[in-house]
Amino acid sequence: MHFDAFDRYHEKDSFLHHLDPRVKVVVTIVFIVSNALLPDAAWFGFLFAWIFLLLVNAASKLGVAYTLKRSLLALPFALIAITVLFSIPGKPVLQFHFLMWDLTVTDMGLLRFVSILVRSWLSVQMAILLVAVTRFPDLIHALEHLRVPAILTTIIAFLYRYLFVLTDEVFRLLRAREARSAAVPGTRSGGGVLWRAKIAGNMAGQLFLRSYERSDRIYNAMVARGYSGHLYTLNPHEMKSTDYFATAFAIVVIFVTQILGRF
Amino acid sequence: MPVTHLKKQFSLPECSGDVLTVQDLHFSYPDGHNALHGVSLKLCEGDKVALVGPNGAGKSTLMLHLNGILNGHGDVEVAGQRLTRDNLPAIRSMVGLVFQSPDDQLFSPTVFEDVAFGPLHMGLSEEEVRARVDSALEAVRMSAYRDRLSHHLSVGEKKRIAIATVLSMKPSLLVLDEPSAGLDPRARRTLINLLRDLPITMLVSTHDMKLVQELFPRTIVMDEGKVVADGLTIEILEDEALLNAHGLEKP
Amino acid sequence: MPVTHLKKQFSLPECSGDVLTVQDLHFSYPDGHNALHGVSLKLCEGDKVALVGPNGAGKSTLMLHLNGILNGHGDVEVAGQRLTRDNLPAIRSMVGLVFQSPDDQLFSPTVFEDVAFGPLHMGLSEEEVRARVDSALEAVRMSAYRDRLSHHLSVGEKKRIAIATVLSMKPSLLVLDEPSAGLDPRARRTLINLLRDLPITMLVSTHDMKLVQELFPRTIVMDEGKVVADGLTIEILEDEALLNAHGLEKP
Amino acid sequence: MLYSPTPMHIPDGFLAITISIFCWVISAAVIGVAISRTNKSLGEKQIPLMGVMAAFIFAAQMINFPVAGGTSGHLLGGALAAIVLGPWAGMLVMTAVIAVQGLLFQDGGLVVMGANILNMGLVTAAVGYGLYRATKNQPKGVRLAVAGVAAWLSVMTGALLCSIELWLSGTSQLAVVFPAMMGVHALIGLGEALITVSALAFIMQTRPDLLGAGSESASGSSSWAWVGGLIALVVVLFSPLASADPDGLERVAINMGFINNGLSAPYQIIPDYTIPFLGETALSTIVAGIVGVIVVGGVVFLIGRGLKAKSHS
Ligand SMILES: Nc1ncnc2c1ncn2[C@@H]1O[C@H](COP(=O)(O)OP(=O)(O)OP(=O)(O)O)[C@@H](O)[C@H]1O
Ligand SMILES: Nc1ncnc2c1ncn2[C@@H]1O[C@H](COP(=O)(O)OP(=O)(O)OP(=O)(O)O)[C@@H](O)[C@H]1O
Ligand SMILES: [Mg+2]
Ligand SMILES: [Mg+2]
Repeated sequence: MHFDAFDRYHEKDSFLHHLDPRVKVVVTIVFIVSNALLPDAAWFGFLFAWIFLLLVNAASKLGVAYTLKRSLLALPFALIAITVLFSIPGKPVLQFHFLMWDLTVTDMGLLRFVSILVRSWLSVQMAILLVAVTRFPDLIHALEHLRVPAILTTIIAFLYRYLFVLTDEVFRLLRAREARSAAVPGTRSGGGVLWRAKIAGNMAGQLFLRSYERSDRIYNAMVARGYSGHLYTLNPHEMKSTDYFATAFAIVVIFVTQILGRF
Repeated sequence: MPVTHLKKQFSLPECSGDVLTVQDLHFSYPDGHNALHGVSLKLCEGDKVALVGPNGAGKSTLMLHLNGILNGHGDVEVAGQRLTRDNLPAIRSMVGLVFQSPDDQLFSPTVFEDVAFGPLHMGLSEEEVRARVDSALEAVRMSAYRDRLSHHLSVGEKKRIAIATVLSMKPSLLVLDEPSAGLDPRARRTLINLLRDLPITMLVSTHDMKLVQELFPRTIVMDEGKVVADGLTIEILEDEALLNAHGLEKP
Repeated sequence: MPVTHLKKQFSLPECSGDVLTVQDLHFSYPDGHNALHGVSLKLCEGDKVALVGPNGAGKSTLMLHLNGILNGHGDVEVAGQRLTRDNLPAIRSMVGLVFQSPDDQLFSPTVFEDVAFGPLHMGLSEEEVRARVDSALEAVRMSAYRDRLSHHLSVGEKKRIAIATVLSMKPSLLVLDEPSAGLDPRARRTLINLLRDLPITMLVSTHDMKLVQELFPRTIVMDEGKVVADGLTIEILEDEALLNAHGLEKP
Repeated sequence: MLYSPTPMHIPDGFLAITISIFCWVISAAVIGVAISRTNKSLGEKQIPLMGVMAAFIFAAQMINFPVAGGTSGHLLGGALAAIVLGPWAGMLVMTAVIAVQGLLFQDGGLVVMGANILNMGLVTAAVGYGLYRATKNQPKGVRLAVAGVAAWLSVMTGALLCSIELWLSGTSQLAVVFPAMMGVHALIGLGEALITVSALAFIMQTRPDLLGAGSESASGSSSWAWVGGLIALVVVLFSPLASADPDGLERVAINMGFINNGLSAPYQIIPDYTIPFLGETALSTIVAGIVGVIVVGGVVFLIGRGLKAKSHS
């Protein structure tokens, strides 16, 4: 059983795939910060940011559909922002009755709501592109270069490696439970909610012990190869001139976005 | 390696009341991998059948279909009932599936709770549950382990408890995925004796050709999602060309 | 089971420069379990030795002593150097230990990082590390896998990479704990060929008696924390009384 | 797919940049303390242990149990992680989990990750561990019961913070987001409590040494009981207050200048200072961020010093 479904990296031979991971991480973050800084209803800014996104997408050879499809992920969260439609004073554009409330959508409210959604939608697509064109181990290297504390990057590296092993284990546990979730026709089956919760808790406990003991074995394997409390890694990345150019270009574009967003 | 996948026909004993019928089963994993291409087989009351084949042949995938954990195209019938969404829970009480790693099977702190899971889920009464746990543990000769912590048992002991967890559901068909993997010779011998003595129809996938030779009168060979041979074990083990073609070895 | 644990003496080839000497090693786990009661053995340059015995015999415990992960009472000497706290790093570079589960051995995201781990922690230069990774992958015939992600590999591939992770440290002794467990016949065959061709002293624990017969001229039998027999494999495999007493079987 | 996002992972775009930066600062400071504490207290085994435990939490979040009508209970794991690994290690583990969920699965944004770490990783660990730590010498039944309450409260605390952040960002109205988030998480928290308790019971039964004296679990100092208790108290007091009079709170916040009743320029902390082409919003945002950084950094630094001094004495 393989949970390769977790891998978001898409092998392609594109400009973006060959870019230094640090550049990709930094540009992604600056882009998202820039979106957050754009005022509401900064349509030119949003448009320009989107054009930049499409450009980046083109440089990734993944196709627009790739990011579009995945970008809907954050959509359910939009529900949380729905109240701004009604709560911000402005000209009423729509009035309707819902259950026991009379609701009025205002123009300002609508602008704000759409702005929130657009910001989120643009940001999430850039994040999607980032992991689609960067192998996760390279992403971890980038974080190391960017001075994220070593202990965190190491935990993340282990997490990434054992994510697959442990989710396989969980999956097998769930399957074993499912295989024995039987019923006799005519009898009420399934047990009570508390009992079912207890079984789930047992599975978590079981998984914990196995993970704990596994970490002991891993430690032994590390010690056997010379580990003594300090981790050494080779950082295989070097910034090339294209990397610097790409960074400069992206920063300029994002700066222009900010200016456009304020007209 | 150009292998012709015509199913070899070997002689098979006649049988009446079928415990299991699989007909033309096809299945692809969500990632598109085509794991089963039209598998058909029949098991009769009391049959003990080995399922062999190289890694990735589709043995485990087939087994997961037998109680509806996976759902391919084609027919699976257990004791005459066609497997559908509605009778899934009922079918699950008839097909006892034991996976390779006993650690996955044993998710409760004590042996008792694990063996009781199936019967409890079936909604049986407390006495009935207790009676079933006792007789299941009896069958695998682990009655003394009833209140032990599963976590501290040896692999061989865990394997036997794992079998008890499905025996307590009184299945009419026992399906075991690689039961002997990782056992030392002594534990393996104990397991072989146990399987030999259990009076129940079983289908057992394994890489252990010696186990096949000793225990199973009939063998099914799978490769690349198909049944490539089905017949008496003694005949199949003599067919070196067949064994070599499918990455198997004579014991 | 009253078994007399006198060490059986079989004929052994003479040897000069010892790669490994263990003398009267005793060890108890923190919970009080006495896992080793006076183990003594010697390996010579080029020896390929099987270590067999039932579950719980102490094989893995012994192996963990060979590069100082565990510390019992008694002497362990590698290439003439007595293992002490001070020369631990040096000893660890000489003894390559490969554990049973390759998932525990391969803890880095990519194959390259895993194989480079040992050399990096020996403090070698970057070029030297790269050269060693390449030659280790070459030795297990997995050069093409250098930049792959470990979790994408099959069990057989993982096993071979696990061996490469210690070969990159250029050990003078390779210690493998149950290398063939869980492999299908084809992957097992590949592994056997690999081990046969590696020109290095090795001690291999296993339950796979057929592997023992095929690959190792010499066998050491352990049970209950002691060496109960040590000698030529052909002689040991003929001694049915010995095998039975220690839960082993002739292949 | 088994892996399903919970309503607490805030995506990018939903928080104001000020709030995002503010949360990042708090989180970074706490993580900094956690790193220095774990470096000291745990041996060299900590690296593989915490790494595998992070994977464990991630995987354990997939274990579910059917409740009713197609819904199911899950684990978030902050309380459990802190209880079994100790508070600091638990926080680092949760940080790694949330980072990977954001980075790899876009489950939660990158710039708002500070907030997500704060809500789901840091306060959950503090509350969960703190209340559990208070039961140090109690019998097993009491410890488990308290652990259950702690797990439930940890989820509620996270939800509370999450709704406050959304509200202060002008993304939703307190009167709506607060009861919605707290209501949903009161149920999610029940699943959390049940799974946490029985997982702990399982561990107590099979490997009591992992939760006993001398284990990582016992590594947190007793002041955690105060920290956890205090946060829990705030939640317990604030929640009725907020549900009774959300509009009142909103007025208070507006008066204090935290939010501006949703007008198009929401942050006017330093209203007079503008530069022509950046506009006042961006600048005041940045300045507010810097002020926040300094204030919160100072507070956390002092707390960290205090805790350190206490545990050394
Ligand atoms: N979850 C999955 N997603 C995609 N492909 C899968 C999945 N599980 C198995 N496969 C693939 O399906 C094929 C059949 O796998 P299966 O596990 O049934 O083989 P098997 O005969 O049981 O092998 P083994 O002897 O190694 O247990 C293999 O190629 C395998 O890689
Ligand atoms: N961490 C531990 N704590 C306590 N006892 C242990 C520990 N690890 C192993 N033991 C016990 O020590 C004994 C020797 O175990 P060991 O793992 O060395 O056996 P083995 O010969 O490798 O067995 P196997 O063939 O099953 O791998 C066993 O009785 C085992 O239960
Ligand atoms: Mg299989
Ligand atoms: Mg062992």
